[in-house]
Order: sequence, then C-alpha cells, then structure tokens
Amino acid sequence: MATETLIWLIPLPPALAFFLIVLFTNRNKALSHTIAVGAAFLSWLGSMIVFVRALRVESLGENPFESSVNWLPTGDTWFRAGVLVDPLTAVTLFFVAWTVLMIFIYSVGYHNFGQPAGDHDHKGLPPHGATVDEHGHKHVVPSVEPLYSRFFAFIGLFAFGMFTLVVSDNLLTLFVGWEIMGLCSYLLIGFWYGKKSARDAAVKAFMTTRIGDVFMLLGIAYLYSVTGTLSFREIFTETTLRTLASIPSMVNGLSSAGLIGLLLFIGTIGKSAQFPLHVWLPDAMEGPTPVSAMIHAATMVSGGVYTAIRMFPLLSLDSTTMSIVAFIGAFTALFAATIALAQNDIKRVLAYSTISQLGFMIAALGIGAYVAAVFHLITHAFFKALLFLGSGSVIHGMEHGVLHTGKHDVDPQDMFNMGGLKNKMPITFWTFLIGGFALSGFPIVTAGFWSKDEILADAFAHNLPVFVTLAVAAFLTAFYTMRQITLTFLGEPRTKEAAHAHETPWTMTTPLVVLSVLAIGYGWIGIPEHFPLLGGLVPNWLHDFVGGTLAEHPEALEFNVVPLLTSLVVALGGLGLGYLMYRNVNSPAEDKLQLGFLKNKYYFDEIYDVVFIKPVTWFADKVVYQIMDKGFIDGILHLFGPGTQGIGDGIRNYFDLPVINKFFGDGSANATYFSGEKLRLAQTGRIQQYLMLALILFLAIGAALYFLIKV
Amino acid sequence: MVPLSWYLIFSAALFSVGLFGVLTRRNAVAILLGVELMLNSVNVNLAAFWRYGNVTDIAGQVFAIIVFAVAAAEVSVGLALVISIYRKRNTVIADDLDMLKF
Amino acid sequence: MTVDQVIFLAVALLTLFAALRVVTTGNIVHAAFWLIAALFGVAVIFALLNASFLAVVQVVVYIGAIAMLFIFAVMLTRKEMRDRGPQLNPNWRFGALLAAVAFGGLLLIVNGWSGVTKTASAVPSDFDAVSALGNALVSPDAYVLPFEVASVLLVAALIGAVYVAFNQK
Amino acid sequence: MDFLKDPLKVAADWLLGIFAGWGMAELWADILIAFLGIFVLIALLMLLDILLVWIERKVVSRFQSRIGPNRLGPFGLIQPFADIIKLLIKEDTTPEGADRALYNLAPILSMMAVLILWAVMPLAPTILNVDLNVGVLYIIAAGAIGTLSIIMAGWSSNNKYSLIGAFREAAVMLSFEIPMLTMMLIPTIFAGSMGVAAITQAQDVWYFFLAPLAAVIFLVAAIAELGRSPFDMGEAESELVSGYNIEYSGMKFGMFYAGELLHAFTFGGFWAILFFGGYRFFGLEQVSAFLAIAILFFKAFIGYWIIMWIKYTLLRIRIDHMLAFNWKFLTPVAFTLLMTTAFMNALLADAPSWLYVGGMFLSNVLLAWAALETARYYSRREREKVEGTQKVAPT
Repeated sequence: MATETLIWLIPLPPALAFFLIVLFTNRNKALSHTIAVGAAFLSWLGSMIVFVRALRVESLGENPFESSVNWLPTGDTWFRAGVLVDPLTAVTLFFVAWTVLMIFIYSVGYHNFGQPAGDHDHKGLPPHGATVDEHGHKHVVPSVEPLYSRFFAFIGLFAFGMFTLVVSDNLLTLFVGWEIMGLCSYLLIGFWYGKKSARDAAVKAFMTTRIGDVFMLLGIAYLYSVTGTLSFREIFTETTLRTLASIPSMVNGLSSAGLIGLLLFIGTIGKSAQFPLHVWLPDAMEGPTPVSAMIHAATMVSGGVYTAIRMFPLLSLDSTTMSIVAFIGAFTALFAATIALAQNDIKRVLAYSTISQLGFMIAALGIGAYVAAVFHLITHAFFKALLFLGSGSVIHGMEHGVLHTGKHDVDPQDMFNMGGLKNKMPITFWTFLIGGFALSGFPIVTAGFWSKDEILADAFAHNLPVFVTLAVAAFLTAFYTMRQITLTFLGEPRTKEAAHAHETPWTMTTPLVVLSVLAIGYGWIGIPEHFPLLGGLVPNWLHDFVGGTLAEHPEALEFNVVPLLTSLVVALGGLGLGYLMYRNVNSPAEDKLQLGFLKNKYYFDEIYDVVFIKPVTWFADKVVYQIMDKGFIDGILHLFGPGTQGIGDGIRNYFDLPVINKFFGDGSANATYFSGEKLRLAQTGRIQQYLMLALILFLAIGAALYFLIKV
Repeated sequence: MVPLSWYLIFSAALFSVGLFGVLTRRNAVAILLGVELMLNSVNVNLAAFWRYGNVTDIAGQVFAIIVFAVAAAEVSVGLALVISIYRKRNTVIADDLDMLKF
Repeated sequence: MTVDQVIFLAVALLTLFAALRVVTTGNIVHAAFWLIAALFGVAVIFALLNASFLAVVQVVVYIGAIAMLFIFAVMLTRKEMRDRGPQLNPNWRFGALLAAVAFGGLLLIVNGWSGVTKTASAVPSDFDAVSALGNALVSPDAYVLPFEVASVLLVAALIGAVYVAFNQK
Repeated sequence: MDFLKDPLKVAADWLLGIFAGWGMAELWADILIAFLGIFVLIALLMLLDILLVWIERKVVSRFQSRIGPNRLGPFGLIQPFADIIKLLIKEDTTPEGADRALYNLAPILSMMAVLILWAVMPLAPTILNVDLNVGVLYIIAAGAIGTLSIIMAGWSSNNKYSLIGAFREAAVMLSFEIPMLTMMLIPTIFAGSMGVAAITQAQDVWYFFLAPLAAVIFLVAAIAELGRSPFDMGEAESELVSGYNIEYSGMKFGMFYAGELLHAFTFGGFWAILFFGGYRFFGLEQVSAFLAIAILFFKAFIGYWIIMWIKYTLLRIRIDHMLAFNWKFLTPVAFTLLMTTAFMNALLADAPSWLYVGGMFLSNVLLAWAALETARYYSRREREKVEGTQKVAPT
C-alpha cells in the first residue's frame, strides 16, 4: 500500500471500533475489547510501517509524506485537508502508537475482565467486588466494570482523536482531533459519573481546557485571515513567515506572528495543563487509571506540547512570545514540583509531576531547544505512561487487600496505607522503579536522564535563570519520586490491606514490562556526540532526524561539563535525600513536608473560586437573570401581548368573519358542493372508461398541436 | 435492406393493438398483456432508431434495457395486485372493480 | 425484395397476428401463450436490427420470466380462467375506434417525418455493441445513474409485489 | 489435410461446387447448405441420443448392481432401437378436454429447447457453429423455452397432477436460472467475452482451477434446470405419478424422454466448455477437428456421468427445501462469488499468472468454506429451534 494511503488509514480503526461498540457490540464485553484492542493494534501496525518507511527516506524534512484532498470550498479555492508525516510526526506516531496499544491491553486487566459481575455494582460507579462461593468457602473477588464496553468505545474514540491530531497537515483538522480528545477527556474523567467528585472533575477539565481552546481558535482564525492557509507546509515557508513577522498586530509591540503564536500557545496551556490553567489535571485523576495514563500523561497533554512544537517556527519569530513561553514553562516546572512534594495520593503525585515535566518541555521550547523538547516529550510519554499504569497496578493490588479485609473506608490510593509492596508485587515494583528513575533522570541508564540532560544543557547555554529554575525543579522531581517509591514499596506493610495485596494479572503487567524497556532504551537514540565515554558510540540519531523538520537545522551544542554535573547531582542527590528522609516515616504526621500551602496546592482552586466563579455566578443570577431577563426582556414581551391581541380582535370581527368565512369560505364550499353533486355521475369507477376519456383528450390535444404547429 | 418506416409502422401497429387490448379487455391480467405489447412496440422503436441513427451511440439499447426493467417491475407489481384483489373479491374483471366511484 | 425484407415481413405479420390474438382470444391462457409468440417475434425483429443482446434478453426476460408470471397469474385466478363469456367490455367498439385513430395519428406522424427514409449504415467491424452497452451502463459519464435507478425500482417493485401478494392468513 | 483441419469448409465448398453445377443461384445454394448442415447436426444428435438411452440404462444398472439390457445386439446395443419401435407403434392418445394445439406443441418445444443449444456449441477450433457474442445468455434463453414447454404440457393435459408438476418444475427452473446465469458470468469475467467460443479459446488454464466453487454451483443449478434427481420436482413419481408428462404416450413421451437425456449430455458439454477448456487439450485440438470433437465429447461424457452419478445416488429433496436452498443459499453464495471474482480479477489484473490462479483458487475455497460454515450454523440453530435445545450426549 502506498505510504500516503496508509497514513490516511491510521486513525480510522479506533473510530470504527467506537461506532461498532456503541452501535452493535455494547452487550458483549469480550467482543468489545477484542474490537478495541484489535483496532489499536491495526493503528499501531500502520504507525510502525509508516515509521520504518519514514526512516528510510533521506532528508524526510524536505520531502515528507503528504497527501491532501479538497475539503471545504472557500470561494474560488478549496480548503485542503490532508495528512503529513515529517520527522516530528514520525517519532510522535511511534510513541503514541506504542503507549495507546499498551494502555488498551492494560485496560482489559484493569477493568477485571473475566471476573463475575459485582453484588451491588451500579453503572457509573467503580466495581465493589463480588462474593464467590468456592468449595463452600465464601470469599470476595474483584468484580468486572459494569460499563466495560463503553470504556473501550470511549478510549477508541480518544485514540482516533490523537492519531488525527498527529497525522494532520493543517491546523483545522488538528483542532478537530484536539476537540475530540477534549470531549473524550470529559467523558472518561466522568466515567464513574455516579461519584460527585468525578462529575465535578469532568466539568472542571472541560471548562478549563475550553478557555485555552477558545484562544486557540482565535489564533487559528487570525492566522487564516492573515495568510489564507492553515497548512503547516505552506505556513512554514520562508516568505509566509517573513510576512507574518513583518505585519504588526493590534497589540502594541507584538508582530502578528507573535500574537498568533501566543494565542495558539494559550491553547497549549489549557491542554497541557500549564500555569495558570493547570488546575484541572490533578482533579482528572478521578477517572480510571488507564485514562490517567493515556489522557493525562502519554497522549493528550502531549498533544498540547506537540502542537506547540509543531508551531515552533511561528513561535520563534517573536522574542516576546518566546520569553513568555520560557517563563511559563520554567515556572510551571518548579511550581508543580513543589506541590507534588506534599501529596499523599499516589496518582496525584504523578499528576503534578506530569505538569512539572510538561513545564520542562515548554521551557525547552521557549529557549529554542527544539530537539530537546521533542526528546523529552517522547521519553516522558513512555515513562509517565509506565508510572501511571504502575500506580494503577498498585491501586489494583491494594483493592485486592481491601476486598480481603472488607474494610471499605481504607483508601487504596493513599501512600501512607501502603509500604512493603516490593515483595507482594515484584513486577510492578521493578517496572515502577525503572519509571521513577527515568522520571528522576537517574544517570546513564534511563531515558529520562538523556532528555533532561539535554534540556539543562540547552538552558545553560541560552538562558541561565531558566537553567537554575529547571535544575531546582529536577532536584525536587528526584526527591518526590523517591519519596513515593519509598512510601509505596519499601519498608514494612503499614496496613493489613497492604499485607494482603496481590500482583496483578498478565494483561496489566505485560504493558508495564514493554513500557519499561522503552523507558530505558529510548534514551540511547539521543546521546550527545561529545558526551564523555559514551558520546559517539551511538550516533546522535534523534538530533539529525528530528532536527530535519526545521528549515534551518539546529546546531548540536558544544559539550559543557557544568550541566552534566548539575543533572548528576540533582538526580542522585534528590533520590538519596528522598530515601533517607522517608525511610522511617509511617504516617502523615511524621512527614515534615505536609505544609498547608503545599498540600492545598497554593490555594489555587479557592482563589479561582473567589476571583472567577463566585462573581460570574453572582452576575449570572442577579444581573442577567433577575434584571435583564425577568425585568427588561419579559417586560417588553408583556407589552406585546395586549397590543397584538387588540389587533387580532379587530381583524377577526371586521375582516375574517364577514369576508373570509362568509364569502370565500362558505361560498367556495357551496359552489364546490353544487358542482360535485352534478359531476359525480361521470365517475363510474371503471378504469378503462377513464383511460378512454384520457386518450380522447390526449389525441385531441395532440392533433391540435400537430396541425397548429404544422400549418 | 429494410426501410426504417417499416419498423415504425410495425411498432405503431403493435402499439395500437396493445392499446386496444388495454382499453377493451375485461380481465385485468389481459389488460396487463396489452401493456406488455405496448412496451414492446416502444422497444422496437428504440432499437430501430439506434440501428438507423449513429450506431456507435448506444443510447437506444440502453433505453431499451431500462424499459425491460420497468416492464418487469410493472408486471410483478401489477400481477401481485391482481392476485391480491382476486383473493379479496374473487374477481379480476376490471368493470367489477369499481370501488373508486362516489 | 431482399432476404431481410422477406424475413421482416413474415415475422412482422406473424407478430401482429399473434398480438391480435392476444387481445381478442376468448381463452385467457391462450392469450398468454399468444403473447409469448408475439414477444418471440419482437425478439426476431431485434435480431434483424443487429441488436443481438436485446434479442436474447427479450427471450430471457420476457418469455422466460414475464410471460411465465402471466401464466402463473392466470392459473392462480382460476375462476376467470374458465370464463368463456365475452372477453371484451361492452363499449369495445369505441375502444377499437380509438386504437384505430391512434394508429392513424402515428402513421400521420411517421409519414410527415423527414427522417423516415434514412438508411442504416453498416455496423463498423471493430464495434462490439455488447461491450459498448456494458460500458455505457456502468460508466459514470453515460448511464450509470438511470441504470441504478432502474435497479432500485426493480427491488422496490419486487418487495412491493411480495408484500401485496403475501397471504396474511 | 484440409479436410482434417476444417471438414465443414471443405464439405461446404464441395457442395457449393455441385449446386453451382446444377445452375443454382449462390444465395439459395448457401441457404440450402446451411439447412443441410443443421439437418446433419440434428441427425447426428439424434443418433447420439439413442446411444445415450443405452448408456443411461447401462450405468443405472451398474449403480444398482444389475447388468442392464444385454439381449439385443452386443452388450444390448440394439435395445434402444427396439424401444423406439415400441414407442412409435404405441397408440397416440390425447386426453379428454386437452388443449390440442398446445398439447401437441409442447414435446416439440421441449426437444427444440435442447437442440437450439447446440447452435452455439463450439465443437472444434474450426467448427464453432454460430459464434454468438452473447452465447452465455443464449443458453439461458433456450432454458426459458424449455420452461415454456413444460408449462404448456402441464396445463394442456387437463390433469391436475400434470399441472402441479409443471408448476413445480417451472418454479424450480425460474429460480435456478439465477445462480446458473451468475456462475456463467464468472467465465465471462475471465475471458472478457460472453461468447462461448471466446471463452473456450481464452482457457489457457481451465477455469475450474480458477473458480472451482463456480463449477460446482453451475453443476448443481444445471441439474435443477434439467429436472433430474435429486431435483426432479416435475416428475416426482411417488407424489405426482409422473408429473407434467403424465398424459403423454408413444413418441410424444419419447420426445420428452430423449430431450431430457440429450439435455443432460448438453449441459455436461457446457460444463466442460465453461470450466474444463471445451475442446482444448494441450494443443491436440489443433491436429484435427475430429480429434477436437472427440475431446469435447469425452469431457462432456464425464460431466454427463457425474450428473448420472448424482441422480442415482441422492434422494429427492422436498420442493420447499429446494427453493429455500436456492434462494437462501445458492443465490447469495453465487452473488458473493461473482462479486469476489470481479474484485479479485481487478485486484490481480497485473499479477503473474501463478499468483492470479492461486489467488482465485484460494478465494473460491475460502468462500466455499465460509458459506458451508454459515449454512451449518444456521441449520443447527434451526434444528435446535425445532427440536428444543436438548443436547445429545456424545457417544
């Protein structure tokens, strides 16, 4: 098959799976997940083929795979929509396809496929376990998710959105994929809609990202009005970019390129949960864990960063925009890392670390380190998906313990309820350890080290304040990661539930192992050439390949020992300090970092509530509803009533009754009745007589026409 | 060589005979037989005009094929109606089926 | 007179005779069989016109299917099959007059048309009418739409026929 | 040597010379020669038909562990002639109330429906009879005339058994025409022509290897068209006494009987032509026209033998089962196969020939397997619905 055709086909299987499941196979759990996983596998296969073919192309950046069709008529021309695979898309496809496939497989186990239906399970609530009678001995086992098929339909649609976003060659279809993901995010966060917290989190995520989306749409519209095109290949030509940079915008001091870049970047802020729109991501942990892994670590938030990276040539035109980007990224990285220090929920820690790591990428982009941002995007996707899936595995194991003891008030997600899981869940522990070390940037062996090191090196070369901020953030990252690992896996079990935890089934552990291999191995493709000892052993493939996306290839950095030492120190130091501090901590009270402002996330939710939500509610209720609607508009409407009624009465009495009814109405009826009475005798019901009459008429008319026209 | 006018006269005659059948037969099935004759005369005309016009322009034969399809549809529905009526009223004499009158 | 003309005249007269028997014969089953004879005559006319496909389809569709349907229908309406009374309705003379007038009118039109003396050009030797017909029926530039509409009509008619004739008891 | 290559042309030239010597106009001489050719062909076919009677009786005897006719002549070869004499001298009865014209016309039409099939039968590379470019449709059209003759015979006999038999037979023939025509379109797709001769000439690979399923379906439909067991609805001796030809006696019955046998043989021949290369056999057909005819007849006899084999092995199927089998199984499978073949043909148009043949063969086998599995699934469900869901314990 031609590669272009194949690219067109990549997003389709998950969408088909969505419709198939929703329309036909909703009742059959096994069939539903077979369809969904099969679709993910097809997309994965297509992506891998495209990826391998992309590797074979010399200088893919200049000659990408592209194909487009006429989509919307715009006056005389057409808006063309299509697909594009350049180096950036190729590597993104690679990690998206892998993580999506792994998460699909993981979901089968996570939702307890093959277990009996629960005793008291309700749709829209997490399953509570089922009582099984085995050899006369009753015990409780996990029960299957009631809305199992629906889950697979939703993540299928979600994967469709992500693939669409990745392969599209223009901003509009990218935006379509973006919005589909927004919808799926809403649906999946609120998947257990029976819980109020899940409902609220879903609405919150939807509304918050919506703010970013509106700005992004404005940016797209502005871009279209200036350039007349939304296709990446057409925008990123030198002439178009120069035009964009030279036209001033309506905002003082910004070129239109800067304004557009800023608007698009606000979209990214919303989607990738950057400060100040980061508040939705931690709450989104209300969804099932595969959702957290998929949406809020590996793909959707990556989609935001991907878009920012994609628009890099546009962003980099204006230095003001670039500094805003760099500032937001660096600030978010540090800020989220501090909050993560004081979280006790295993998933929340990961959520804040996600925000923080995304901040790293954004910061890297802001200082112009294009390749480093891409590199970290990929490695982060792998190890963060791994961590989330691992935490899901932990929670699952803990729920096993909860079912065993029957004490449902024990929170299976609280790290202080855990401890000592290393022996209970060895595969989960080792893979989680690999993921955690990758996140912390454990030197040499993990992928996270190489990507983070590259960001730090770039920051050191270009922007010292950013470098310092990121270094501190990296230190905190290593610290809270080790805190998490220590509290969860090391030491002795702190509760009976933890003591009875179980390793999870193979459907869940297999993705963990696969992802941990990728989390280690993927770092080796991007080792800088001048790195001591290892540099040059493997060519710095990523830099050459991804750098080819840009018109001007970015130069490889000179090697400098300072950032290397910094990353070594912060990673090892953070890990060591974390282990030492939390080795003997057994309850939240003993934790010295449970500071109020950290625990409450700097009171951001409360601030937003007071600053935005309360006034808006007040305005809507008092001003819009009471004064505008009830007083003003209803008053006008009430005026209309009597007036119209008066006119209507007049017309009825002086026009309708005498003229229309008496004369036209009754008169025509009487005339019709009279003539019908006379004419009905001609209607015999005999079809052939009718036919003869019709024929006579036809012949007469025909003869008349013939002779009249002829003579 | 047969002149075109022969075909036209033949088909006109066939048409008129069919028309006579449609107008006068009492049996509803026989009326449909007449309709078939009329449709056939049309087909003869179409084929003749194809042959005597531009042979490479196949339109005449295409129309004839479509007339075949229409004839098949007409007969199947017509006969189904006849049989249905026969079941309900035990007659297929067209003059007896005068429920359409006042 | 050439061989073609002889064959044409013979077939045309036989066909017209058969057609007349269709509309006049008292026995409705015979009418159906006479119809088959008339249809066969038309098939021969098609063959004379070098429209071999139409000729064969005429036999397959009309004689093989439509005429069979007629015979089935006649035999399913058993009471009328035995009816040996008058087969024409009372005002058949008026109907005959109308048919004659129609025939006269058609003759008048044929007579007045200038193209009637046209002669047929020979079919080009490399021209394959069957494949041209096939291509025309499925080519988007030609008649695929009427063809598809006709097929939809057929399906609708068949479903309708089954529904109408289906015995609800 | 010319005579061996193209005997018809040599003979025609010779006759033309003779007629011209008699002072006959060339036109009339041509017409006369054409009629002579038809006459000779029909005469030979009738002889063949007599032989077929003998073969049929011998084969059925062997199937039933008997010897069959063996008194008259060597191996009983003279027996069919004796049969004919018996038929000729029997009383030719016409039942009371019969419709005489149609009653007498029916056997003639029945025989004619078979004989006109031979008009398009390509016997050898030089003897194509009529090379009609819609030959495949022509075969169906001739089948329509056969249906007509059966209806005529059944109705005109004024016997309710014969009428029922005729109705059943006509229903079966109308229904099975559809899969048969569909399967004939598959060689048409391969050869790119509806002409029977063109299909033969295009068969460098026997179409049986490209479309085995089509060959099987064609054979099944052909047996139904013939009205032979297991599809002998029209006769069904045990229910309808003898079906549509119950009132016929003497040579009129003989014509129905001979027509049926020759029809079976003819369809054996068409099966060979459409799926087994017709007169072609590794270039042997180029040596002599007679050899080509011999090859074709050999293949046709194999087909005929298979038809007999089936007839004398299988039991008759009930009429509703048979129509259901056609409409619910054979026709859908035939349509699916036609679409698959057209699709594969377009897909593999540029493929090397081994891939083309292999792909076609595999798609046929796969489709056959899927169709049988589906049928088995539904029949099992149907059976469970009828019998209740009790499971039989495995023995």
